[in-house]
Amino acid sequence: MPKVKNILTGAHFLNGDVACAEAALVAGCRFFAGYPITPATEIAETLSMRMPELGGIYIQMEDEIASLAAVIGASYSGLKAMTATSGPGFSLMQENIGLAVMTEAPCVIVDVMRAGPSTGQPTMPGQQDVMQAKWGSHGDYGIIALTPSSVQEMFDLTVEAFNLSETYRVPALLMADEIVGHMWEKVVIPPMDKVRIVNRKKPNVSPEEYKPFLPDDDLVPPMACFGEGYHFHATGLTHNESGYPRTSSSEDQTRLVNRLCEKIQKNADKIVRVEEVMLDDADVAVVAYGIVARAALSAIKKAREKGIKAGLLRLITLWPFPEEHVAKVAQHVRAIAVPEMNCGQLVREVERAARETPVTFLSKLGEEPHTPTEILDAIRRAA
Amino acid sequence: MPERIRHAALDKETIKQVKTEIHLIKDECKGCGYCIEYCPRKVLEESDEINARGVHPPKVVDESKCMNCGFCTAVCPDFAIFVIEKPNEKDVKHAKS
Amino acid sequence: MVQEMAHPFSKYLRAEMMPHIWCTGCGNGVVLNCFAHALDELQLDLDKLVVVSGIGCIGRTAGYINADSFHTTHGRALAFATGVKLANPELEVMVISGDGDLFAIGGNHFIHAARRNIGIKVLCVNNLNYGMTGGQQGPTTPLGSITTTSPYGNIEHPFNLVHLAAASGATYVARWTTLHVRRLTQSIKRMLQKKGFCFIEVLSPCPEIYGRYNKMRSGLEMMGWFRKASVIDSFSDPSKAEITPERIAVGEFVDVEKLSYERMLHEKISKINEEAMEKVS
Amino acid sequence: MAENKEPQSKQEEEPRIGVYVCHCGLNIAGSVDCAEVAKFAGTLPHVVLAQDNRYTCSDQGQAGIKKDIKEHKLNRVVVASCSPRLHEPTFRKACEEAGLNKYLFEMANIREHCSWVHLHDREAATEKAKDLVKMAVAKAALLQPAEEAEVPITRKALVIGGGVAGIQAALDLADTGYRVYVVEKEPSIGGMMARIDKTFPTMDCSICILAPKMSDVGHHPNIELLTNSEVTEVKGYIGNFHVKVLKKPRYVTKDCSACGECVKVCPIVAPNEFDVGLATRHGIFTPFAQAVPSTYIVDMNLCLNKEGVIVCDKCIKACERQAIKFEMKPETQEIEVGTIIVATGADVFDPSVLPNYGYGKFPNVITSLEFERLINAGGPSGGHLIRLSDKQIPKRVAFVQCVGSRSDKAGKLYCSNVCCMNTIKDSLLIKEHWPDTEIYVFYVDIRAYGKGFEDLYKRARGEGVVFIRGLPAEIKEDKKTHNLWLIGENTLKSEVYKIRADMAILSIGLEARKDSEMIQRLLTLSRNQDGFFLEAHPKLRPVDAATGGIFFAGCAESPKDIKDSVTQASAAAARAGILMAKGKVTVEAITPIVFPEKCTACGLCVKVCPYNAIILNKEKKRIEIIEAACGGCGTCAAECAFGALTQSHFTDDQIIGQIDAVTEHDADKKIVAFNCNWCSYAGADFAGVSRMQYPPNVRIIRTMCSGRVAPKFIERAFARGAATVLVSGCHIGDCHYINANYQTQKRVERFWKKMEQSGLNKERLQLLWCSAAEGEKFASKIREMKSTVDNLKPEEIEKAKEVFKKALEGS
Repeated sequence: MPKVKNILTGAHFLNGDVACAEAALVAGCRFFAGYPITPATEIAETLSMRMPELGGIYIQMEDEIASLAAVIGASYSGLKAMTATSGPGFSLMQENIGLAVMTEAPCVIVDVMRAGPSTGQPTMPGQQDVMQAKWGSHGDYGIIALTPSSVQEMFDLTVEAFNLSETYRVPALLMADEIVGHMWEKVVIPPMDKVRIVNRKKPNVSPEEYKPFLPDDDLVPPMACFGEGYHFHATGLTHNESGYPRTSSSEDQTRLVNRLCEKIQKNADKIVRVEEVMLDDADVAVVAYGIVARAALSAIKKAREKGIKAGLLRLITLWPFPEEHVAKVAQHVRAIAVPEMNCGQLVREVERAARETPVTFLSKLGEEPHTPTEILDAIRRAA
Repeated sequence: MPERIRHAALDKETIKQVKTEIHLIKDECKGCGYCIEYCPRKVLEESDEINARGVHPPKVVDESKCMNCGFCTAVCPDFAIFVIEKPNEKDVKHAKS
Repeated sequence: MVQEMAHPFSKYLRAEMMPHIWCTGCGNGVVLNCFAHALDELQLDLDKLVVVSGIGCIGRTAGYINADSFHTTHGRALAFATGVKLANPELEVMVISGDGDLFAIGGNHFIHAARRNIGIKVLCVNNLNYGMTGGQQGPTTPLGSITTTSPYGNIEHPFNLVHLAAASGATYVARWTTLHVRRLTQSIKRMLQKKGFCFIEVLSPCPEIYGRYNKMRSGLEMMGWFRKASVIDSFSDPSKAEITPERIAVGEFVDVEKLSYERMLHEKISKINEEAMEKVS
Repeated sequence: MAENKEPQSKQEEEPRIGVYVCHCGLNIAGSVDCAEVAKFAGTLPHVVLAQDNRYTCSDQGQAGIKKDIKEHKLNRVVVASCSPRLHEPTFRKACEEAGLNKYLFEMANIREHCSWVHLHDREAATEKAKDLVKMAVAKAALLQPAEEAEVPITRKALVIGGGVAGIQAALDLADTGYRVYVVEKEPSIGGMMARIDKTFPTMDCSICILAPKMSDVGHHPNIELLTNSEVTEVKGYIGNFHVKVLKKPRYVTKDCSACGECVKVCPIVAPNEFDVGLATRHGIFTPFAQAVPSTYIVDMNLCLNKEGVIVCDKCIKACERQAIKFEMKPETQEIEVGTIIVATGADVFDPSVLPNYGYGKFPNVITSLEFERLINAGGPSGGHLIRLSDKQIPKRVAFVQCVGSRSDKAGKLYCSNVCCMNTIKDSLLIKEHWPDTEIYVFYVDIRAYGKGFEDLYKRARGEGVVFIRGLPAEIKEDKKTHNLWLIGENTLKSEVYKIRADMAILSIGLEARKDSEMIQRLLTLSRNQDGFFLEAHPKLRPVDAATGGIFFAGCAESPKDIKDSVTQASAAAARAGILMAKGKVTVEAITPIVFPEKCTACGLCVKVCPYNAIILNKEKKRIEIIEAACGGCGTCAAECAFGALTQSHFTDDQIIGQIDAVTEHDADKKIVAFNCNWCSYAGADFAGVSRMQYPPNVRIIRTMCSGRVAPKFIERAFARGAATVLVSGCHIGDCHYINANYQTQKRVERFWKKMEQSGLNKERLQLLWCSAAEGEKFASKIREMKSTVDNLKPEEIEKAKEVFKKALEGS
């Protein structure tokens, strides 16, 4: 097993994609499969250079479908694995996101969001994939999606994504946007021993007794890997706890699909993370995420200067959606403003959670994210 | 060689003849008929009985004709037939005593 | 006739998954049998074997073999297997899938896996149509064949799989039919002893679906066609090995040695890793 | 490349012909009045000298001719004697020595074609002889001198058959330094000798002396051994044979180490042919321990694996070197050789056709060949002579001689040559192992003619072997004991004997191989009525075939013992060596002559040429001949409608000259026959050699190939009132000129149509395919045509004259 001394630590001036790549290495990722796409390409480029230095594997596949398939394969071979892409590639990955969900393969998918639909504006930012992140693949399932607002977070949340993915045997998505991806900032990387790293649960029963999809109380089954002598089967078909296809039993279908959703829902409190800024006395709350949250932050400060009690609920976890947090805020604010770089996606979840509390939406498409002034105006109108 | 053969071989009796045991797992048979068709010695034929799957499994017509080539074992899609070579009588006696 | 004895190959199968789902006369069972036979003759370490399959009738094979196995999404077996093999080169990764899975939806993955010469062993069971979905025209359906989606006769030229594999860079390419069980078994053994990307096409009867639409209503009839038309033409030019009703060229077409992708990759990795370690210390 | 032979300027000088009528002792003189014929010859145009002598071919005879050429300034010579196939070379040589171009010599065949076939009608025979001489003289007057082209000889030889004869011939040639291909039908070379226990008279162990020679063949750098193979096609001519050999698959590659592991697992058991079925072998096997090559072979008739489907792979698994390859296919190898040695051997007689000896019914009646395997230490009984009924060693053994030999009823007329000595040897072998065995030999005559043979015979008598003259009429069996009773007449004591024996050994004869006919057709050879190949001359060319470049060795030519086979093999090798050492052979100057002014470049000749030796030069609008490629059949000349082509030494004028000579008198009683040199002329010769009698009406004109016979010749014959015409050639497929006789067939059929249309009786033109061995066929055709002649009405003759009168114009 190659030694990992040459992990990056200390303070560095990095761009978001590079930070993400370095974080993956810190988190123990030793397999990357991807396909070049703006604005995520630097992640691949960085890992193509860094992976071998740590004894890890970088492979450029023929497309994004193959990339995720390979990642799942590597994961089943026992490695922490990831891929990185942007909207068009993310769309192609939906098929195998479903497979990863169904076969409960830990893996991390980074989507550095650009402007869509279709090829759209490859070099322009966007937040248009956040719903696809949850609903993109067919069927019902729970999934984890995190979204960074800074290069530092790009680093931290990448590590976090691996930990969650390993914990819950589910694909963890890092929904960054082009600006965060390409932005250069100072990143402080703690020494290895200070970084919390989680590895998947291994079975503690004999191969004879082992049932690959028999969950523990946390609803997550321990995971054996290929070559360990367990002779287990995994399939994209609905299967029983032994992993064997059950294509016509509604009982198995119900049990399996419910568990796939519940292992995320029931553990939501352990998964969800948000940042609350000046919300205690706020009359108006801004709910934002990603790069937009940073404009929102200066907006609420400006609002306070103008005497409007505004606060910010910054979503770090997109999925499972931080329902309670939004509801709690909604209870004691008069209005909620939701700026997104799309035509209104997460705002629907906010509205649902906010119940009676009115929610205004600020759309912004194209090169520039919302300016603080634009958000301030929204706060003013809401107040 | 051109000349016709008129006398039986002297070692006819002594030469070792293959003896086999044909095992049929009748209920596994789906009745494709491959074992019957491709048996080079025509040892098998379709039986009249109907198995758990509602097909006629093969039956052994003449085990003595079997050469233990094992093709039926190899070609059966359902792992429903296999052949093993019988230990010749001497060994059997030896085992008893 | 005795019955109690267990079938000599039962240890290679998952008892709880038997009987398999395949129709009477379907060749998939024959291929499974040959594969078990090959494993038996090689005494391969089943702990190190991973069987990956895609979608389709033969896709179920992964579930029947008593080793680690994975049943991927349609067409992706090779991409998945690529991850498996690179992440753990010690594993013997076997992809057993159908013509539609590997060459229609999965065609791109096939040519690239072959091009990289990654040490995956592909056994393609070609039944000339999409069996599981009820017999639609596919990438290997012969010209003029009737299928549920070519009711007036197929006008698409089929792939010549051995030519495609050879051209894409496979280090071992063979074609047999389910009638050639002995040669197929030997071929599988050969494939399992090689290092790079290997490909075997097995022409397999689909009497219930393809056969029914094309005047070969029983497995025996389809096997009869194989018997009539098969010509063993080993190491002949694979480009001339098209499958026609009159002639099915079978045999080994390619058997060459090339450094496998995983070998080159891991040699590079350990070299770079070493250098990186020195830099640090 | 295309140096075209322009017609030589006609010799200015007047022809001065000398005619010599040979008595050939009484062979000719016996039924032909040679003096009369000579006298008649003297009256013929251009003849300046005519005489008869006893043996023209003798030295004095030849000396005489040479002398006359000088003294009488002869510029043409005609000898009326035997077949040109026999002595033309002799006389041509004589002419050359006298400074006369050999193409100015002509022969009249008054022996094979006249005296011998009309033994009892001196007058008619003499008349016919006169005609034949007249024809020869007519042709001679028109003969032109010619130079022969030289053809290179490929310095490689083909030996067909890998018995001791083939082995010896191959080794001799290979040691001389020539490349040799040995083609053997069986999986191993060795032939009959490999199966025999001891050889007479020296009692050596047969395989012990043969095996080293076998492996020499296997290892010789100059020998390519093709076993399990057959010759399927032979094209070309002396020095330049193109041969196709079918290599049947062994299903085992050269990687075989002969370890025998495959045999242990093969479930198939079958009688071993090598031991005449007295021992078994497996489906994969090697015929015998010393086999060369040692590579094993799969018997596909018995193997469970059929039609490319391997059902049983036991041998494949057992073979460490992975030498067993069921996908092996038959291959055809093409080889170029200059000479061919036919050493195909013989079959043994099958005595089961003789019910009175009970072979096949009675277990204790065996053949001498089965005896060889039984007495052989390596054989099925480990060298113990045992009764097949009870595996006991017999106390009384009987040998029955001439089984299948020297009898018209039971087998063959000829003596098989080896059986007597073989039996004597066998009897001694028995005495050697079991001295007090009683041995009886029933014989017709004991033929112990060879070196050391008589001593061996004496020894046998000395050892107490009882020789009884008179073959048993029948052998009876005691059903219980399976003992035998031999009943017959002792012709010395003229008393009936009834002798009990525990075992009877039938001393079976040798006969021509059943597949000889195939070889005969491939190489255009001749066979005698016993089916053995016919040598070019029984005395002077005993190992040559009539076809140039082909030689015989061993029993293919006649039954022989090992010594004679080896001797003949070395002789054949030497003969082939002479040709190859020379490196070239002159081909007869019988290639086409072109008259460019007449050529319309229609290209018909190009189409019919079997050798593609004619090229159409489109620019020059004329044809060009490639002499070296030309086989000399003359079918191009026959095809040309414009007289732009003729064949030298067989020119239109010469042949017409012969026709006119025949038809000068009593044309209405005559059969004008055109016979090809190789089959039908030889067939007529053979009729003569066999003294088959037929009507004297026929006059044979020799062409090289029936393809030379142009329609205008037939027209000319009829126009001059000939009663009937016979066109005769090799059998279709046997043509010495690949397929020229297809043209013959086409032309004759067209001619028949013409006759029908003009209301002529097409019976008057006959087409006969007749091989060199079918003398009787030729004779009976002549008898048949005779009756046509007899029933012909004068007006029919007239009508034909009228129809074809145009044919008389010109020349």
